Amino acid sequence: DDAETFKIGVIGPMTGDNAQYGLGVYHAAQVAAEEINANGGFNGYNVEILDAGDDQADPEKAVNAYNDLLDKGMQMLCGTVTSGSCIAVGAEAAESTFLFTPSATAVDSITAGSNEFRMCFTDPAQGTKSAQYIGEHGLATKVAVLYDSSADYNSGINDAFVAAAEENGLEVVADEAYTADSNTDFSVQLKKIKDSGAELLFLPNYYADNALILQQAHDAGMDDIKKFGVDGMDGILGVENFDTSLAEGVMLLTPFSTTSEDEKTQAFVKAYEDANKDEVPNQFAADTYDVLYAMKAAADAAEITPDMSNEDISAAMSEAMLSVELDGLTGKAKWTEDGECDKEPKAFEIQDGAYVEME
Amino acid sequence: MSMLEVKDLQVYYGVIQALKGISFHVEQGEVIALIGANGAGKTTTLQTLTGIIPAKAGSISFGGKELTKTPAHKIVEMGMAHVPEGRRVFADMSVYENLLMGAYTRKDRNEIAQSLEMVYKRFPRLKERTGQRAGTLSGGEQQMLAMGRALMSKPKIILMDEPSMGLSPIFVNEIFDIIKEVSESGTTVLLVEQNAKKALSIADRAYVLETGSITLEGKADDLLHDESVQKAYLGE
Amino acid sequence: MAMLEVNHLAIQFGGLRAVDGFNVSIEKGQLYGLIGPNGAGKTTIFNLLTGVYKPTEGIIRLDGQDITGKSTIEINKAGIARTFQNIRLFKNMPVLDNVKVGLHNHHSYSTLTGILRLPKYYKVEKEMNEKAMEILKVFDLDKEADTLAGNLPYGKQRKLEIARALATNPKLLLLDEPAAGMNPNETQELMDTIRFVQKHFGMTILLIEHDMKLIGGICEEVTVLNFGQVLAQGETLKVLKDPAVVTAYLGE
Amino acid sequence: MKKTMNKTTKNNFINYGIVIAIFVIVEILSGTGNLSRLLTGLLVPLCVYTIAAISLNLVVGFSGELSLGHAGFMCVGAYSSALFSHIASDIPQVPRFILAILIGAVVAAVFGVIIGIPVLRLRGDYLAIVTLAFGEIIKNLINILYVGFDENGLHVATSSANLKLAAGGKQILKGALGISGTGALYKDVKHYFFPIGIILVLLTLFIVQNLVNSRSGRAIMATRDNRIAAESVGIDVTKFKLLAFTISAALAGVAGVLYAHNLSMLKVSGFDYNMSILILVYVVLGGIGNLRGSMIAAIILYALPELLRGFANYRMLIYAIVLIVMMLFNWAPAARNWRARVMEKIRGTKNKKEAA
Amino acid sequence: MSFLSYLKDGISLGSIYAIIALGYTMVYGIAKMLNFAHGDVIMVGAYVILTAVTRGGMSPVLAVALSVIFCTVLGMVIEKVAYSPLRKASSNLAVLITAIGVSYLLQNLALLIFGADAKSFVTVIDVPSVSLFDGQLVIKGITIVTILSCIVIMAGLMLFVQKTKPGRAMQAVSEDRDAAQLMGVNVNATISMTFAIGSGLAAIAGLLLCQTYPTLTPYTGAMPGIKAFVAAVFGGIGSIPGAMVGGILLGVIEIFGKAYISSQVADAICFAVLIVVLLVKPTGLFGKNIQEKV
Ligand SMILES: Nc1ncnc2c1ncn2[C@@H]1O[C@H](COP(=O)(O)OP(=O)(O)OP(=O)(O)O)[C@@H](O)[C@H]1O
Ligand SMILES: Nc1ncnc2c1ncn2[C@@H]1O[C@H](COP(=O)(O)OP(=O)(O)OP(=O)(O)O)[C@@H](O)[C@H]1O
Ligand SMILES: [Mg+2]
Ligand SMILES: [Mg+2]
Repeated sequence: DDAETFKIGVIGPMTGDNAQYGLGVYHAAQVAAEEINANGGFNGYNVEILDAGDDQADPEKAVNAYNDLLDKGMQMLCGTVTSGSCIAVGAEAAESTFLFTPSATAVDSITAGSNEFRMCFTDPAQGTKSAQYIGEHGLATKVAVLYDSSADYNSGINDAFVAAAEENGLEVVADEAYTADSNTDFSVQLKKIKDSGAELLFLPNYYADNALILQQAHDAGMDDIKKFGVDGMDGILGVENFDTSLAEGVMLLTPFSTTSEDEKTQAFVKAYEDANKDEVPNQFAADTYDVLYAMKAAADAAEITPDMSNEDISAAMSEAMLSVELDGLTGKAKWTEDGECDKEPKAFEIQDGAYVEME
Repeated sequence: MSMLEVKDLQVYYGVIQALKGISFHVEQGEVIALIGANGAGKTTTLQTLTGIIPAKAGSISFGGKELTKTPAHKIVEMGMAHVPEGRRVFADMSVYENLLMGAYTRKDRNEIAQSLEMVYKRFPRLKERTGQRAGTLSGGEQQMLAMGRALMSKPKIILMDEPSMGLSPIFVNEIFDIIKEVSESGTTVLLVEQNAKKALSIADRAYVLETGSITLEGKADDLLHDESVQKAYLGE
Repeated sequence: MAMLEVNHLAIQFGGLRAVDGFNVSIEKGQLYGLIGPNGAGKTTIFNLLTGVYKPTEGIIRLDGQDITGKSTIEINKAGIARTFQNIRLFKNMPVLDNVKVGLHNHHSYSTLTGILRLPKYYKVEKEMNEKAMEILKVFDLDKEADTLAGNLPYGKQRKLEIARALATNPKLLLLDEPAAGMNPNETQELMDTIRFVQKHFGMTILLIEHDMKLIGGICEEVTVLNFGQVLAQGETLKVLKDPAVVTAYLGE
Repeated sequence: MKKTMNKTTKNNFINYGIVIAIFVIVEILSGTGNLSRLLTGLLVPLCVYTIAAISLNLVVGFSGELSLGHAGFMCVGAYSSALFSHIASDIPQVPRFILAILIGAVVAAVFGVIIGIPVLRLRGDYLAIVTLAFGEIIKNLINILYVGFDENGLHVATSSANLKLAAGGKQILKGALGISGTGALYKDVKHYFFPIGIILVLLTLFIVQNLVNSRSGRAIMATRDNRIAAESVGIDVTKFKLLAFTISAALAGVAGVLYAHNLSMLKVSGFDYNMSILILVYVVLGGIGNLRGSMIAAIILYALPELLRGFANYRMLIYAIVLIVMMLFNWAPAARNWRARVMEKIRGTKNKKEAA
Repeated sequence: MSFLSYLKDGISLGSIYAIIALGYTMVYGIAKMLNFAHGDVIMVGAYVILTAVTRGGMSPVLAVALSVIFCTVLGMVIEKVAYSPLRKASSNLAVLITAIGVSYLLQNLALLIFGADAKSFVTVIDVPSVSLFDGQLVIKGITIVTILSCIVIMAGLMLFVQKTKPGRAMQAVSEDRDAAQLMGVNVNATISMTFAIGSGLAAIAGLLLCQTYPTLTPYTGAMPGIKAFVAAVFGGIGSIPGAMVGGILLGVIEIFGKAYISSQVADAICFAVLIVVLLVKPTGLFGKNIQEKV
């Protein structure tokens, strides 16, 4: 019944090049919602995940999806998945509909209103933190980057990483790019990187591209160069038929790993796999799961009810968010006034086909 | 039984009726002339016979077989060749290749070679230009090629759409001689011509087509001397 | 001074000398015939005269002006218009508009005037319509003004080509086999029309034709071409009796 | 003859009428609260794509050249105007927006000329591939462009690090991250984007229809139908192809301006060959050279996937099937004949009734 | 040495474009249509192999054969249902748009069936690498296989088109369908056969593409399809050797652009070279520059 349930929308790429990320979010939202409903819902009311709002990672379609979801009674938004879309939708949702993105990393994604929150790290934060980590742990001094310059996520992290390199004692000896239109052949970039004498290769890309890069780096005889990824690297072990030995020794800063011993994680991974034909959840899914629980915490605290208007829900939730403390799959998190999530990334290294947490 | 028997043939272009139920027949070995003014439907008639345009109603029987339901390429195999209006040579192929295409439905290499010799003998200009791209031939040369190409299939009946168009006077005479020769060698001819006088003088019988209907038919000789025909089509 | 003066015109296609040392001189207001066997090079001469091909050798003068090697557009502006052996109409445009395209360079207003529909637009368009209809009437095409050119029967398409060429207000009109595909009656009509155009517009006309009735009927002089070279030249009736012309071209 | 004049003029006015009628209906629906959020949100994009489709039709339908780079011109118009809006943020909103439109149109037109001069020498599919290439080049180059400004003026660089903005400087264009917040610069104007869009559609129709029915338009169509014949009557083929190409580019630029200002996020990756193809689909489905068809097809095909959102995962599949079926229905000779016959019948029975 | 190494990389990438372009140009040359769905048939072919090997446990050879058959039939069905009704449409853009519809259809079907997640491709062809100059230049086995396949296919297609009767029928159909019909050519069958061959080649291209770059999503074929289209035009569309040369050159230019100019603008460089070449030679490298007879 309409008055008895909260309706939550998910917006992200469900078709098109980036569909795997959007679908990860959508499926995780469903898994989380089911669990939450079994455990008292939001402030005692069930939540319902509306049909996925497909935006094909295009801001224009994202706004359309947003409007459509509002027509379908959406009261809160879990999304959008990608940054560009989130900026566009964020402008529409500002001070009207509560927006909580699991994965839009660009800084501007949630700056339009005080009712917009984020679960993941920002691009600059990831880039800067990666540089810090590499510098502090003395992993390398000569570093190279290979990133997708046509995508906001990748180039945003790259920009921040390069900017923070020097103060962390790193020298960027090669800053190589590729684009979505030529993302199969990396031989030239890898050769240049190899010739540059880099000791570490920073890969701020999503795992689908990284899987190919790792393969070609191996073919090019670059096994001795360390590889370092960010949260987008997570999921690489779940790529069907992927030869995980290629990822051996790859390090990544990410808040989540499917192989973590943690009970909550294991339960989530199992629930997700059961619901989705054994597909392994990626970090988008984990962030989404946490988003739903953070929303639950805020909803419980704000004591919102489904008959409230979007504006009222939004205002109450936004205020309650500031006091939420979540111990989620992706770590312990708190939120600042500007909607940013305050949590620590964990560093993992892939050993024997599994994530091992590092110092 | 007639070699070719057309009954009540109707053809449309969209909603425009181009043939309004025409009937005619062609006997084995005859030369039949089909004459009529611009836009009367002569080309349409020939194109419907060889299956380029579908018939809306009516029947075409050729050697006892119904053509309106036969796919176009089968019709050629059955022994009907067509020299189309506007020549339609394969512009990018050489003269030689064009002629070979004419023999597409035939298998025996020796016989094909013989036919080629025969065509070259009838059209020495083609032999001279055997390697030239057909698209660069002059208008008249292309007309010869179109005719030669149709003969290469060794047809039982050959449909010719204005074969004398664009030919020099000396060659017009020659082409009618060739048509006579073709006919004498046993091939039936259905001839569409603006040069009605010449056409009627070599034809056995003729039909006059006017805006999609046959208005007159008879022995070619009679038509040649028919006053209305003379006035309308012979310019006398 | 002659309207058209051609000296030593030649063109080579690979090994073939399609036109070789062609000379002709046509007076203003003359109706001149160009005949010759198939592949003799008649159409090629038209292509050379109109700048479609660039001559390998030779000079072309129109009304005293040297137009050798100029582009088709410039040559049309200088005063030569033509029709094509294989008809080239603007098939998807109405008959009237085909003629109005011919009027393009003589009744002019700017693109902006057209878009903004300034008064000049209406004035010039009205002139163009009147002029175009006048020309169409000459060819008895005025009733078909709204028909798409591509839907006309063959014979009328040929006439429309002439009308369009005439609309460019040329000094010299080139007609490539205007009577092809017409029956004797239609040809007779066409002859009258051509003669009318010559008289009424004071037009100089050079035409290619294989129909000797037409050539003999309306051309004052002819040139016979054979293998790219001039075989005979002069008064029509005389030339047509020339034994060389009879054996090479006319027959019997 | 009088009749033809009246017929085209009547047709043109029907087109204006349709646009105005749509506007009025939409206003009534939204005024009475009968317009869903989704549809409301679609209004401005629909104007954008209608303008794009009409302008592309000028090239594809009337000039007869296949262009696969139309999105490139929209992109140029969008970025140039968005940059302007950010830089000139102290000009009052209304004149600023008018200027933005003009700038988008002019910059796109300049690109149209630059690209058109070499490209229009090519024919057919070669021209198509080169326009596609230009669209992709524009996309690739803007993707690495960083623009910002501070008290020292405008800074342009190919990486964020090289931009070297002084403290307090504002970064406007951030490479792949694009330009955000353009819409927010027009708080007062934003609500009127739909009526503005409608006015721009009318303007586009006005320009294209009047052009097509003028001396230059006839020259453009003549070069399409037969290049050699057009030259033979003294038409400068290159000039008129370029004219059509440039006007089309300028109008695409206008569409881009509207696009850029309506969304709060401008990303170059949206302006790829897929978008160009999408617009081409509108033009072809609506009937090549048929402006009304372009408008209607743009509206139907743009709205279709959005309205199919209820089908969740199957919507793009359904969209694909509908597209194929509509193409067959609209273009297959068999289907056309069938439709003509049905129309004839309907008319026939009507006439009979009237007679009776 | 790095020049040689880049050249090798370029040829390796280019040979993939070439093998796709061969199928593209074949269909274009005969059916006179840009088959925008060609890239997606490649994707389908790759999924068939992957599924047959991983799910069906088939041997690689059998899987490839299955994929070729599947794509051949698919190509013929697409042609019959979506393209042939438009054969006599008044504009050839109509069928282009339908092809785009088919492309969307195949992509979204694959998305529904196989999911969006990228899958790593299995090794089907295992040929050892060749090492030159004391191991300074290593040429991968799959590259050699691809180039050899390219050459074989190119030669085979040329022989087929020029020397066989169906080949001549194809040429005739490509020039003038009605006239070809008057010669007794079965136009429908000929075009259908063209699509069969083109799509069969797409299956092989899918195999080689996914062997060289072992990742597969429903959109894997789209971009290589476009690039191959560019390559085919580059070489002179409709020309079989042109497709091969155009493909390899495109690969080499792309790699050299990345290597010697900038990897950020490699796409722009690639397209810019294409434009320059076409401006100098408006019908592509091998395209016949036929002047229309007036
Ligand atoms: N493709 C077409 N679409 C519409 N109408 C057509 C088409 N082809 C021919 N017509 C019309 O059909 C009628 C008959 O045309 P057809 O070509 O058969 O005439 P014809 O007797 O061969 O004339 P001609 O002597 O000029 O060659 C004409 O009115 C013509 O305008
Ligand atoms: N572009 C070209 N390339 C090669 N040869 C050509 C070209 N154009 C014409 N020719 C050749 O030049 C010769 C003259 O051709 P042209 O078209 O001028 O003949 P024509 O006198 O008009 O003949 P017809 O009366 O048959 O039309 C022909 O042999 C033709 O094959
Ligand atoms: Mg005819
Ligand atoms: Mg000629």
